[in-house]
Amino acid sequence: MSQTVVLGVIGSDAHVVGITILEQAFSAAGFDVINLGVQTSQEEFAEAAVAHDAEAVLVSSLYGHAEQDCQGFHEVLEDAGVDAVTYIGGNLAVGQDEFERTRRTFRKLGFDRVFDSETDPEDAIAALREDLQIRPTESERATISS
Amino acid sequence: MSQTVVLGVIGSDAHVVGITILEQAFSAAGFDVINLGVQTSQEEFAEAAVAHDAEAVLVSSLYGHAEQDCQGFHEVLEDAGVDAVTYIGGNLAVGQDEFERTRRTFRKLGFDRVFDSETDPEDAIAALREDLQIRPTESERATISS
Amino acid sequence: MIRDERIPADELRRIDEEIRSNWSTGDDVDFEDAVAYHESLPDSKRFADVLESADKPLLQPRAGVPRLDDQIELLEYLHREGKADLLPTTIDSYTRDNEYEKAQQGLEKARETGDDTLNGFPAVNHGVDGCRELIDSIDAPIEVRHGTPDARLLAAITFAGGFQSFEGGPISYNIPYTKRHGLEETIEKWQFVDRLAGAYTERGVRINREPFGPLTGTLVPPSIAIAIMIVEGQLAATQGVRSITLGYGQVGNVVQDVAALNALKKLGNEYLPDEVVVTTVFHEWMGGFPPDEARANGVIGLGGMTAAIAQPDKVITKSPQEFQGVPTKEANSAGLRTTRQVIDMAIEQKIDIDGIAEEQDLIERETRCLMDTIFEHGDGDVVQGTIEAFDSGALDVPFAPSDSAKGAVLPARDDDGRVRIFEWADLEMDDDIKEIHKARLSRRADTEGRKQSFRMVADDVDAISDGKLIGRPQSTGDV
Amino acid sequence: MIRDERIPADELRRIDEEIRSNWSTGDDVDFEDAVAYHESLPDSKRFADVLESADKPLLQPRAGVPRLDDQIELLEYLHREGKADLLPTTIDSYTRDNEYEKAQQGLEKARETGDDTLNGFPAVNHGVDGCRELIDSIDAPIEVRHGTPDARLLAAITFAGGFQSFEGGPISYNIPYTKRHGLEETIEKWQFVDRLAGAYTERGVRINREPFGPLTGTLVPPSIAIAIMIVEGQLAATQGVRSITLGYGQVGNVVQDVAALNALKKLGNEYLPDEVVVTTVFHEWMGGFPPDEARANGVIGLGGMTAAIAQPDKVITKSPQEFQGVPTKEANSAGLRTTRQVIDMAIEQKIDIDGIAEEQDLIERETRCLMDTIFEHGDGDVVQGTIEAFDSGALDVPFAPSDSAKGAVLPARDDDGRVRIFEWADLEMDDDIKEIHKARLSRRADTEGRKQSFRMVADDVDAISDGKLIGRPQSTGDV
Ligand code: B12
Ligand code: B12
Repeated sequence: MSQTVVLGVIGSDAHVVGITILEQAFSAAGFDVINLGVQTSQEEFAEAAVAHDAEAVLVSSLYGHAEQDCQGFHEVLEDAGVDAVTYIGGNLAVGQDEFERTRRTFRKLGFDRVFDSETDPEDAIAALREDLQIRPTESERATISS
Repeated sequence: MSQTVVLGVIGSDAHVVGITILEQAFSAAGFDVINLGVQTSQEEFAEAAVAHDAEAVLVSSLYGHAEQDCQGFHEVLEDAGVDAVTYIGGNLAVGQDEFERTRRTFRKLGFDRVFDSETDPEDAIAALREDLQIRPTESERATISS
Repeated sequence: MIRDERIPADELRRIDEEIRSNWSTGDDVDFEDAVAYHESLPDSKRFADVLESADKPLLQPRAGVPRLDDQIELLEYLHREGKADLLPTTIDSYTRDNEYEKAQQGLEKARETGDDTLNGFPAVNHGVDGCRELIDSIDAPIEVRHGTPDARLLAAITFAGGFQSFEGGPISYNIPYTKRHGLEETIEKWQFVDRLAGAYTERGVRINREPFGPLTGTLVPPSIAIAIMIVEGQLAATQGVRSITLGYGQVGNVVQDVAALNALKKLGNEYLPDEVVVTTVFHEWMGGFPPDEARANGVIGLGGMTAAIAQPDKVITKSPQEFQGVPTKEANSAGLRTTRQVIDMAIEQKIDIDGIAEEQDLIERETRCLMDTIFEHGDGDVVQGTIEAFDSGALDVPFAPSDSAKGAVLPARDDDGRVRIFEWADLEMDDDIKEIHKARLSRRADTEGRKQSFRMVADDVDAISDGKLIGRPQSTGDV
Repeated sequence: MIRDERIPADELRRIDEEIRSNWSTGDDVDFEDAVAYHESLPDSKRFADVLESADKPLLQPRAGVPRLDDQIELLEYLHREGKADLLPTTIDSYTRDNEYEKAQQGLEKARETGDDTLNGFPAVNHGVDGCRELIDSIDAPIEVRHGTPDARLLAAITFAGGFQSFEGGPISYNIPYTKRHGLEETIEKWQFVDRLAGAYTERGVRINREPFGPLTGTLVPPSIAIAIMIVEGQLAATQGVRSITLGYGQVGNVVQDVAALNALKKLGNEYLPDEVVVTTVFHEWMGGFPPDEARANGVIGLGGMTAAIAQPDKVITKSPQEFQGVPTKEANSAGLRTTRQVIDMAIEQKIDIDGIAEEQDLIERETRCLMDTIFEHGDGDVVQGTIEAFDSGALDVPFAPSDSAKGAVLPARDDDGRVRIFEWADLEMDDDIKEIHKARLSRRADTEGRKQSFRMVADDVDAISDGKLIGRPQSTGDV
């Protein structure tokens, strides 16, 4: 069964090369990729995730405003009823930041995994495969949360 | 009155380019330069200083063994009856040392001034002019030390 | 229908007033007062003059921080320690989106907490006085560098604030920088920017304009970049700009880069009116950098070497921290000094490389094809031609994120590392030229024993950051 | 009278026993056991094979610290983080003076206090076992690099210790490195070193020998360096060495450097016997470096670029801390990676620069003049010829500190930055060649509006550390 991932660059960031490579890599790995392109709003991510019943939402940000751009993102997803794995990757802080601090920041914002810009697409694919396998199915989750 | 300086590279150091430049600069500035060349022993410095009644002894060292090479140097000079201004310059420590530490080391060994390898020959010449003027003459010194 | 025509004076005034009401600081702009301020500036701050009279490539870094005092300190540092000849002020991303309110919040946060969450200097929020304080503090020309599709208010404020150079253009700050802005819209907005620069120029204050040559920074074939530079130069000239610096981003192949810079200069002078002084700027590698400062210094070294051979009027330097994020001022200065050392050691040498004339000839022919198609698409009007040519795909930019460009053309390196076109899509080009590219790329495919595919393009995108020029398949490398 | 003749086997044994008694560790050398040890080494540690079979320039840094464990750690680091292909072990200065007692004190002080007052690895004091521990620990070939006039004991111990490459030679480790050693003396001593290497070679253990090409590192005219390389190659070949790496130090003019490396390779192969495998090594700029790491990276970048074009078999890299002192391992690795990046980005490019063949031709003619005079001085014997030619000044090295060379020849750069000879003194050279140099230098003098003088030489000595290639007078520069 092929699984759907929604991919895009958040905020007013226009760095497109990374997601172009990611789109190709995830497609080649057998995922259905919905590429929203650059300058995608939180709402557009949520809508696309709903519309395509996405298993994962992959957010990219390169230009250094990721933190502001992602404030409240997980509430927007939740409000739209999206329950997908969320990853963020790219160049997530302004300046020469230490990555561990950055990771903590974005984990707190609700992302399941945080990737730096040295990430090989293969690593993200491996991680997603793992995460999607260990996730409970819809019905299991219903039981747990009820 | 032209004043005599003895110049050489101490120890088994063979870096000759620096003293070649210095010889030319001090000569051009009106000093009589006795260039002992590279790999000059403490004794050779002392002998030359005596023989030429030098006002200054300029020691160069580039290869990183200056500290060992200069142990006891000022005693040798004193024993030979040399009473000249002593300078040392070049690359005086092994590795990436902080220069202030190096300067203290060589001041303690008895050198009147310590120069790093960024030194412009003109600066050394200016310093020497200053030091030779403010030095008391032979007879004054005799009075003072008696 | 928008055309390549000069905005009438009354229309200029109308738009000027309109856009100045977009943010409170717009009120402080007074044209006469601004002209007087520019006239009061010493020669050393006159951008066009300093650039045009230089006898060797001038160096300029990128740099912008939110707070005024920090920006002054930063530029002073780059001038003093980096020995930058020309200075930049890079504008933050909110300002580029005309979100002055968000920029204001970012600026205030920066002022309160000292934490810089803005990625540049919000010049609109600093206003005319803030800009002048910056200009007054730094003894060198300063350029506004940004990436703003609608830069009208930014231009009005920074020109009045004493900046004499302004980067960007309707294509080069649209196609690579934004998804949704139409080309017609950005052309209209940049006609105002150029017209305003022209108004200063008429009064003797020559504002230098610099179209952004590297575009997406990623394997852009030289002829595409040059054609867009010429178009933006023409648009600016029509509005009265008289000092134009055409840009080009290094692709990493020395012969192709030197040929491209030669072609840029030659065609720029040929296509632009005589009254325009054309200069060129070379951007050190604008694509992905190695995640290692030492290797990044190698990339910068190759850039400096190329600049020493091609001798553009200006070089925009990179820092060894390019991969990581906005560089520290020390790293930024280091990039400047590394570049300076290479240029100064190599520039007096006679280095004539074989094949440059040939490659230049190819680039010129390609560029003329593109220019011809633009003129044809617009029935002689470059504005309409540009819009139509992008629309049809006859003109295109690789990796363009914009909806206004097809972004369907794909580049790949040939066996010598020169950027060729692997997927033409609808790009207009003579067949014999296409054949040349095809032959070069198939030679590479043969060398590598693999088919031409997107995989090759992806490998080329990563190659420099992985330490090579050409993205050879991992398997063939036996080292 | 010493001549270029192979040392007989019994004489080899006699000297071997004699020199091994100079320090306690000499006892542990056993030739048969050493051959067996070398045979046990994996292919990846066979220096000559790795070097000769490489398909791109291999990189090697300089590095040596007193303690064995520190040296292992250092080399592992340079291999892992610097991606060095070949590793060095640089010997300390006391060992170079055969002052093993002083070296021992330094080593003990280092062991006790952790303070490194020795400037290298005292291999004699570490002995055969210490060397083998080093060889065993590092998965790459390692060379002994030093500067020792009498390196017989060092060779005996390091060869037995498993090193398969040994830098230096009777001229190149005499003239630039020491004041008082006679040439006859050093030739005799290096005949032993080469003969010992030849003895291993006969047994299938090809010890690579590498004459030190840069000499004084300071504006050495290429033909002088090449002639000395050929002489040392011939002396080594006579003693049975079969893997010889001829060296050359970058002068900074790309055309001249590429031409020189080409000439070195060509003449090396021509003058040396067929059974010798000749490889070349390019040393990144060996003169004074800028007192600034960023600028130093520019110098290294130009070195990498030159290597990419000339494609020597090996490159000895510099670090950005060259000016300051012995580099940290991080800086040393950085120099390697910067060089690697430039080479790998440029090496697949076809970069044919005009004028290389012409310059190469000039260098070859000059070298032949020097070789001819050497043969003539020695009535066909290269040993006597070398001694006599240095004695008469027909062969000379600029800035030579040695009493064995006149050190009267003075170089200066021409207007293009190529190193020419300004003061010939007694150097043997055809008049028409002298005229070429003279014309080139007078063109420079014209450009600068000053007379040729020692001042010009001094300015050239400082130029690269001051950020330029050519030492132009301060006054003409208006920047
Ligand atoms: C090319 C480039 C540009 C081009 C972009 C063209 C385009 N439309 O794509 C241009 C020149 C237009 C540009 C503009 C700007 N840029 Co820019 N740009 C770069 C550069 C040099 C390369 C980016 C790139 O394409 N890399 C190649 C791709 C393949 O790699 P990647 O993008 O990193 O993506 C990979 C990984 O990060 C990861 N990844 C990315 N996202 C995600 C998401 C997930 C979920 C996962 C798992 C992985 C992942 O996988 C990707 C594929 O391998 C980088 C610096 C660098 N990296 O060397 C700066 C850089 C990203 N840019 C930067 C900046 C500041 C800007 C500007 C604001 C500056 C300006 N002065 O104009 C503008 C912003 C414009 C805007 N609105 O977005 C900064 C960001 C600073 C920070 N984060 O602290 C950088 C780091 C440069 C720097 N050192 O200052 N830029
Ligand atoms: C050229 C050179 C060589 C040549 C020397 C040729 C020769 N015979 O002269 C060769 C290749 C032979 C060589 C050998 C070695 N070198 Co060396 N060499 C250099 C280099 C690159 C340049 C030196 C130079 O000529 N500079 C140009 C002249 C004009 O400048 P200068 O020498 O610094 O002199 C000026 C100032 O220092 C000052 N000054 C100098 N002395 C004095 C004295 C006084 C009183 C005053 C006021 C001023 C003053 O004024 C001078 C004129 O402007 C330096 C690094 C650098 N600086 O870039 C390393 C360097 C000095 N060498 C070094 C080393 C370690 C060696 C070797 C031990 C290494 C080896 N592996 O072989 C051997 C030592 C051999 C020996 N027995 O001495 C180290 C020293 C390390 C340290 N101090 O911590 C350096 C710093 C390189 C490094 N980073 O590792 N070297």
